[in-house]
Amino acid sequence: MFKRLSFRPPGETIAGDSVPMWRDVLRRLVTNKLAMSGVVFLVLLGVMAIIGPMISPHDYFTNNLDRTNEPPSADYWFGTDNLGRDLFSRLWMGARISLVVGLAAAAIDLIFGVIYGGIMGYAGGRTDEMMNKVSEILYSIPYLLVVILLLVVMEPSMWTIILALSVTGWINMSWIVRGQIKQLKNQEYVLAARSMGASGARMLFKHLIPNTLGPIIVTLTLTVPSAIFSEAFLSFLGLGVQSPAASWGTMINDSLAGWTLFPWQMMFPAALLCLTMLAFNVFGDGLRDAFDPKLKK
Amino acid sequence: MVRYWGGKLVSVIISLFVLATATFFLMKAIPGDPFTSEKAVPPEVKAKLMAFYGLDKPIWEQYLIYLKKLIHLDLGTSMKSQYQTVSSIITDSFGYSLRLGIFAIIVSVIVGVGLGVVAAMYHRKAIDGIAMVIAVLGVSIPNFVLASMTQYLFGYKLQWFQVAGLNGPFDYVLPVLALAALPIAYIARLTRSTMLEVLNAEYIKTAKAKGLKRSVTIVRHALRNGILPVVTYVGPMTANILTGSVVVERIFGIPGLGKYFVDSVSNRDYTLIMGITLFYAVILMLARLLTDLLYGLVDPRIGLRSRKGASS
Amino acid sequence: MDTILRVNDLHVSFRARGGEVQAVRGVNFEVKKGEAVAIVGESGSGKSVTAQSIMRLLPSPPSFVKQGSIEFMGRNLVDATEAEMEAIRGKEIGMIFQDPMTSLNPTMTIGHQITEGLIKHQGMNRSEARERALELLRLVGIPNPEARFGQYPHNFSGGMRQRAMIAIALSCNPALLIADEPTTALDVTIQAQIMQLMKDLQQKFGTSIILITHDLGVVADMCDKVIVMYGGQVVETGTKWDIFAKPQHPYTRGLLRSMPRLDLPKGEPLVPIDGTPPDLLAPPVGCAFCARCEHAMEVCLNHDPELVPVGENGQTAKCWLHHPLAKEVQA
Amino acid sequence: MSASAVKTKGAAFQPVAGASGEKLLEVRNLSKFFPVGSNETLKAVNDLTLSIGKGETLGVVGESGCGKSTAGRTIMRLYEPTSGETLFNGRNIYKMRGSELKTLRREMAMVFQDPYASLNPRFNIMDVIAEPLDIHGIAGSAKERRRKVEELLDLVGLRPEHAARYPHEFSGGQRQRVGIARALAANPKFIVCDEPISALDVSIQAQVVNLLQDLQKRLGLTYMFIAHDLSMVKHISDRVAVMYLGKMIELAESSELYANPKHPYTQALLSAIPIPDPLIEAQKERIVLSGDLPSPIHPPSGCPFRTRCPFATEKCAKEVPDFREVKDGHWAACHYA
Amino acid sequence: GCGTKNASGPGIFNMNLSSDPPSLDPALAQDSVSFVVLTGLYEGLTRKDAEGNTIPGVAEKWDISGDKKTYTFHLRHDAKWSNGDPVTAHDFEYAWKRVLDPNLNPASPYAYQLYYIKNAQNYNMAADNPDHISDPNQVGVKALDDYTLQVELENPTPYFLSITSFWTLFPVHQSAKSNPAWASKAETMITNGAFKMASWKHGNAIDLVPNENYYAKGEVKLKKVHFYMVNNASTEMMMFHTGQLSFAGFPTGEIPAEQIGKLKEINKDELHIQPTAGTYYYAFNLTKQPFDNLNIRKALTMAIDRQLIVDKVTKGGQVPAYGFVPPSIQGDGQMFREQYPDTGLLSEDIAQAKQLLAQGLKEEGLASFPPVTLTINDGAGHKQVAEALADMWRKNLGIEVQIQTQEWKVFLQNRTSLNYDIARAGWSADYNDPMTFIDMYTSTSGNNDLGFKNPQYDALVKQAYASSDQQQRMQLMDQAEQILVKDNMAILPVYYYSGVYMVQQNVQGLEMDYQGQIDFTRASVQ
Ligand SMILES: Nc1ncnc2c1ncn2[C@@H]1O[C@H](COP(=O)(O)OP(=O)(O)OP(=O)(O)O)[C@@H](O)[C@H]1O
Ligand SMILES: Nc1ncnc2c1ncn2[C@@H]1O[C@H](COP(=O)(O)OP(=O)(O)OP(=O)(O)O)[C@@H](O)[C@H]1O
Ligand SMILES: [Mg+2]
Ligand SMILES: [Mg+2]
Repeated sequence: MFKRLSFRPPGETIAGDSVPMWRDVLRRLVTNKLAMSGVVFLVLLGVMAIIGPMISPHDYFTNNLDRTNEPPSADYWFGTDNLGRDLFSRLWMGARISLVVGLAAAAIDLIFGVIYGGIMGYAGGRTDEMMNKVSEILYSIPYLLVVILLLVVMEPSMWTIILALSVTGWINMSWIVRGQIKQLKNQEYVLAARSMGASGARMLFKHLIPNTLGPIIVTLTLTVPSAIFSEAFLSFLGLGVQSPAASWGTMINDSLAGWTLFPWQMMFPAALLCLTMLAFNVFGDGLRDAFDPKLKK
Repeated sequence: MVRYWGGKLVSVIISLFVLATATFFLMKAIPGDPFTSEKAVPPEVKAKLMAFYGLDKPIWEQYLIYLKKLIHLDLGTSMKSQYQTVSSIITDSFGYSLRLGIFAIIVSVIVGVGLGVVAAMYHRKAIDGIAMVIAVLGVSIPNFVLASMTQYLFGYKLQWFQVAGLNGPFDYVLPVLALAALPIAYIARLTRSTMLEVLNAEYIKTAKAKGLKRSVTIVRHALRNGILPVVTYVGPMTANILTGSVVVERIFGIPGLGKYFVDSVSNRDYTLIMGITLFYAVILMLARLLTDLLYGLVDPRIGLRSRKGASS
Repeated sequence: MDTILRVNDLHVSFRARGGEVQAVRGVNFEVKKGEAVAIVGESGSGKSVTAQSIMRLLPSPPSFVKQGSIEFMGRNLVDATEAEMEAIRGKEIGMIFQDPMTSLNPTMTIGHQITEGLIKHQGMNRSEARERALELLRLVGIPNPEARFGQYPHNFSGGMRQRAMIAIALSCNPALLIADEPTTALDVTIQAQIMQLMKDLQQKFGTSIILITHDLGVVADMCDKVIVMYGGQVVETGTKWDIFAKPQHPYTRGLLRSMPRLDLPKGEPLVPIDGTPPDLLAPPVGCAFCARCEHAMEVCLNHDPELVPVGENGQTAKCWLHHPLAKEVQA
Repeated sequence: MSASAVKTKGAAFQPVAGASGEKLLEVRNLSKFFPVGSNETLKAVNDLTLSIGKGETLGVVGESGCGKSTAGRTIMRLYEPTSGETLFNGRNIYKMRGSELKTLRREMAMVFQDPYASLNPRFNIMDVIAEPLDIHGIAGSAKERRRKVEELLDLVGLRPEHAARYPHEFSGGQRQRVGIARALAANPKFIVCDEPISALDVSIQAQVVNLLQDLQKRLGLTYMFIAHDLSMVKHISDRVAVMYLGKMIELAESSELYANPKHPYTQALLSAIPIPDPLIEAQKERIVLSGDLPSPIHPPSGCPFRTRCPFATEKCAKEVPDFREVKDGHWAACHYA
Repeated sequence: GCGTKNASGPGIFNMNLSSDPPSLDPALAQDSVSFVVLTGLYEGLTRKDAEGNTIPGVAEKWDISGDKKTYTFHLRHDAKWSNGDPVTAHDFEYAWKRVLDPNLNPASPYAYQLYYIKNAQNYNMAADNPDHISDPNQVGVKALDDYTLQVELENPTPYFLSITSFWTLFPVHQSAKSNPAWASKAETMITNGAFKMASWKHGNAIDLVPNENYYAKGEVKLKKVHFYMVNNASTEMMMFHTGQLSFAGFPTGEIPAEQIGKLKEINKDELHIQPTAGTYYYAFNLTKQPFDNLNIRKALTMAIDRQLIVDKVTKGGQVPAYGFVPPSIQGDGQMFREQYPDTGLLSEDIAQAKQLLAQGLKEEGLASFPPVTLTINDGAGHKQVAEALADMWRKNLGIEVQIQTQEWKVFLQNRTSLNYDIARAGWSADYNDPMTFIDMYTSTSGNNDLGFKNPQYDALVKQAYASSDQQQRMQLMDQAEQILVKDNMAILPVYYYSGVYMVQQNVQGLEMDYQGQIDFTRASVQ
């Protein structure tokens, strides 16, 4: 028993499995029940947006003027609107538009905001100052003015709305990326790469942007709902998508005048809109937590 | 100091100039004019109207005239509401938006910070959960839905409040609620997360080690630091509330500036569009400035100078 | 000398995602009046957790005291109420933290931070507290205290902040001062100033001190007794003379050998302690140091040794090597 | 009179050579100023002149903020200097462009202070260590790359299995070894070690220092070893440079410097270090400096140390002391040394 | 309400205007919001009764010359301005010439309502126009003395009398000469109507109180009229339901179509539906394929079910339209539509429509119906009608029509410049005569947004202008309408407008005229 050990007990062990950073993030995300319920909801929503209009016996545009403003029934699952159109299929068509608007805004945010912010942050100095000034001026234009002007000049359609939302939508993203990159630029691993002679592109794309991905993704998950929100808001002002297409916003807006009589016309799109917001928000929160190294372990 | 404010002023002026120019030409690019109507105005009348408002001149000349007036702080008269100057429209109507906005800001800061602090103090307990549910709901319900529903419920069904208008102090309740819902939610979440961080900070331990009460520690030590990100958010929020109350104003029949803004574009009331745009831009800039100042007040580490680079 | 603090078999754990982090696993020691006790040990060995348990400053949840008692002047602090603790903190026990940069509230003036405790514990009014605070600032060697009173921490250099922290900790003449790595974040020349200050003050007021550090040099300079911690446990205690002259635990010995010494001629290679400290989520069944110990024995793998007396001056060590049987085998 | 207005005779100064007599690196009148605020400058490194011989270790010590890292980074050309030059093998590195610069990047490497921040958290260890190989196209194939990385891991005492793991899974000491492996990957001749051990535990520090020394012997490396732990610097260095407020104030063979410090600052610094031996501590006369390090934005006139120097005279306020050879191979910047 | 200042109560009439009146200067006003307020503030030479008949106003009687070109108005001697000044013929002369004044700034957009008066149009023209008459004395309006106003017309205009109650022809106090901005503030407004303005909070509220100098002040029973400016239909409805409003809906507000069905059940005593003199129709762009083809136009016009649209979509008591002139327009002694029903102009027949479509496509050499766009503006309800229409075409003719909503002014610009395929249109009467509709589509009319050019049509209109024989005029206009609708199908009539509004049961004596203009001056609230 009191004999010298003939072997060295395993000393340098490394706890846990080997996991890349993103798997670690994913793992933390998956264990977050709230965030996952958000994800599940969004997936379901996506699926319904695709198949929803097909499983309903009615299409989304045919009027049935004999059966207007009907409450939900076996025939019309979610009731009908003031032209006797099937709310069920309209709802999922609306989901398509709302989701496309949200995702497209996010995509533009991603491409434009990240690149602009990346250049600002990486270049620094005069370039940064000038570009930042430009974005500040853009930011001080009342967003509503831009949107209204654009929608007036161009035909109001989903694409116009997307364009209008992206005129100033990317600025916030660019500031976030800029701030992140400015911070990261002085991180020792970036300096290390420089000391090894890494090119600017390598530093930007291998070191800086991948490490900004967390905040970028989190911002994106918030861009999507805020774009959907803005679209609904524009619909309220009568600047929404074109008939007979409908987004949730236009559906809510159309129902507002009579919602006390036909509450289902407002409830379904409003509830879906709220739930989608909710889902994106909890998902975004979950992602933020998952990315936050401080909450590790 | 003088240098700092001088620089700020110059940059504000440049921004306003760029903005005025951009808006001017954008606005002129949209089809229609203030005098288009369903029943066509006879060409001779229209020509006279255009001449009266100087719209018959080449666009560059119009632009220069506008700039010249602008330098003298003259925003012109409205083309739709005859004999009303743009500045009087703005001052009249902005009063409503401002009062509403200020209440909404106060409410959202107090309620938001309160919810956030409570949630942080009772982290992972039921209260935390409830506060966060409120917060998440706040960012999930479009404000026009919220406004319509509260109007219906409290104004129409229960008749606790007047359906529309801003006459008595009670009339503010519903619109303020609709305006403040989102900021409350946002501030609550922001406060909660920073408070959680701050409550783990070393100086909170120091305060506790002095034997201070938990409540004193939180109010005196944690809150001021935990509120910093809220301060950063208050600037843009102020601007958003003051410039983005269109929907709420419309639903509650409040004669605020937001309503004029939307209408001015559809009326092609050029002078009013320009006036409101510039006014809003100034508000946005003031809001940024306010953030800077507040920040300096709340955080003694931030001198004005060092804020210069750190925008956003 | 009377004992003012006695820590008995203290176990403190944290609930964490992967299970329970057993940060402190049975710590025993006592502090006598006017004595300076050092707790040394490497990062993560449970020094701060022990110190903060005494002050009951650990957030709960996730932390909890699993077992043991902390007797301070006759009271068991483990089950004192929050109100009782508030009366003790700052008044009877003062504390200084490691990082002077983050331990002061950045949005509150230094003066305010010092007077707060005075107003609370000494019942002073504002102006009395101010007078006392100025006196304290002078005492800790801050020049021009009137001007400094209204300044914020960011106007202070690191050394000055740590002085201000000391002023706060000593403001109510506590019986015990806990200093958790008070100089680690400071430069050597500043460290010398602060250590000097603490020594002077200790002599002046007869305060007992618990000094937490991982710098054995600092210990040699100013402490009477040394407690060596490893993996959440006390592995050796003794007077500083004993610990430095004849360390009885392989870890203490390793620590002393792995440090280059200014006073010795250069050229001798350092002897590192290979390996890494144990994972406190799943601490080893046997001796915590076993995996890095050059003298590891079979018994060490599965049986945790007791802290046993090993010398005449009350020196104790927690190692199987002091088992009578082991001596024979080793020899 | 500001400090910079007083011209030192640094330009004429010929630094002593290293032990082997062959200079690898010569730094001449190197300055690096940072603009701060609207129109002020922070003189982080001010007129630094030194040389390092092949296979030598030059220790650089000084208090926090005195410009050690800036000096190291400027010598690595991570910062463009404000003035002065650094000759590597006789060529000025700040004039290098294109492929010449790229070659230089292979020959010089750096080990950083913070083992947590110096490894990209998104790279696995394989990618971290192989980064210099990738940048310089050293490893021809994936297999070759893998082999090289495993070799390097072995060199720093890690196991090949570790290559697939991520930095956050390692302890501080292990990470620092990964950092060293990366620095070694492109076979450099010269390595700047910027406080490679100060973030590590005492018991771990020795592992890393031993590794560095061992590698130096095996690979014939030259080190610039930056630290504020004077005991460790003494242990590892052939010569030691002491910096204060952006300036070099003393430079000597390490045994000479520790036995015979000439500059009052060095003396104070040495006396401030607590020795882990109660006997020595009990007998020691300690020079406790009063006051704090002055701001590098507004350094004192004349001798930068005069505000804290127990022996300061009027002359010290007026004249910047020359950095002069006070003894064979022992240089100091003090009027009274 | 929680004890607010403008609580409803006896004698207080609360109404919603939806927006601030752009101008309360009779010369400059041009929208229904301003008109409502002006009706309370001013009184013209004549007024209208509920049936749309002209009754005396400031003029107690009038003589019309044999050639029907000279009108002499005799003004009452007790008519006074709100400041006590007497209302004289000179005030009318001043006001009308002011409207026509080429130098009035800004110019009066409704000046053409006075073009029936001799030389009025020429005087109104800009000075650089060769036809311009610069002498205001040549304009055919003249105060013979303080209480006699003589008006000479260009043509015998049988409906001129009905125009004298129009807002543009209200008198204006001569103090306007010295203060161009007089009509923008309550303090400077001197008016002659039943009410005067007590306060005007721009964008927020207007308060009217009885004018103590009004000659018929005994007939005015209201103590106060309060106008809200809430631009939201459901808010307006709730305000009505909670008693905050005495009146809601048309013409300044809107009763949401969705709610009408329900209101008919539960608020049948408050709900009123009244036909108004206007037509809702679609304009075909006659200059553009495929709508340059008559058969295609016919097919589209015939393939919709108008009754279904008014019953199920608009729901506001609208009447299916098969012609252009609405039923509430007077003809010769009887309603124009009674004499010349619209049933003969077009009929709905899906089978025939299909046939016509096929034929039309063949004529145009088209294999299938080309993609066309139905352009509407973004106002309320248009979308639903358009969608219903498109759906009917899809079902009945198998053709796809895209609907495009445009912002109002963009829409107008596009329609005027014939940049559309089919566009929504609506027209309401300026005066009570079919001519207000018929002369819109002469080839020189500024409102002709169809590209419709028909010499025969122009000739008929010209003839009707010159004629003083009502029976002949009606015949001519009937012929013209037949050319426009029956022969050419240049427009696609959908329905005749109606006004839907709600009045609290405690309100009596509120009148709405054939145009849908509301007159509250003789109303009372219990
Ligand atoms: N809030 C906490 N939650 C979970 N684990 C904790 C927490 N605080 C401390 N620990 C764990 O407790 C153990 C002991 O930590 P402690 O801070 O006492 O170490 P230390 O000896 O003070 O080290 P150092 O020299 O780095 O200050 C560590 O393993 C640490 O990870
Ligand atoms: N990028 C920079 N911009 C502005 N100032 C800088 C920058 N980098 C360093 N400095 C300043 O230059 C001075 C020297 O810094 P440096 O990091 O070289 O000190 P150091 O001796 O390495 O200190 P430490 O021991 O704390 O690492 C400091 O005052 C620092 O604030
Ligand atoms: Mg600690
Ligand atoms: Mg450094």
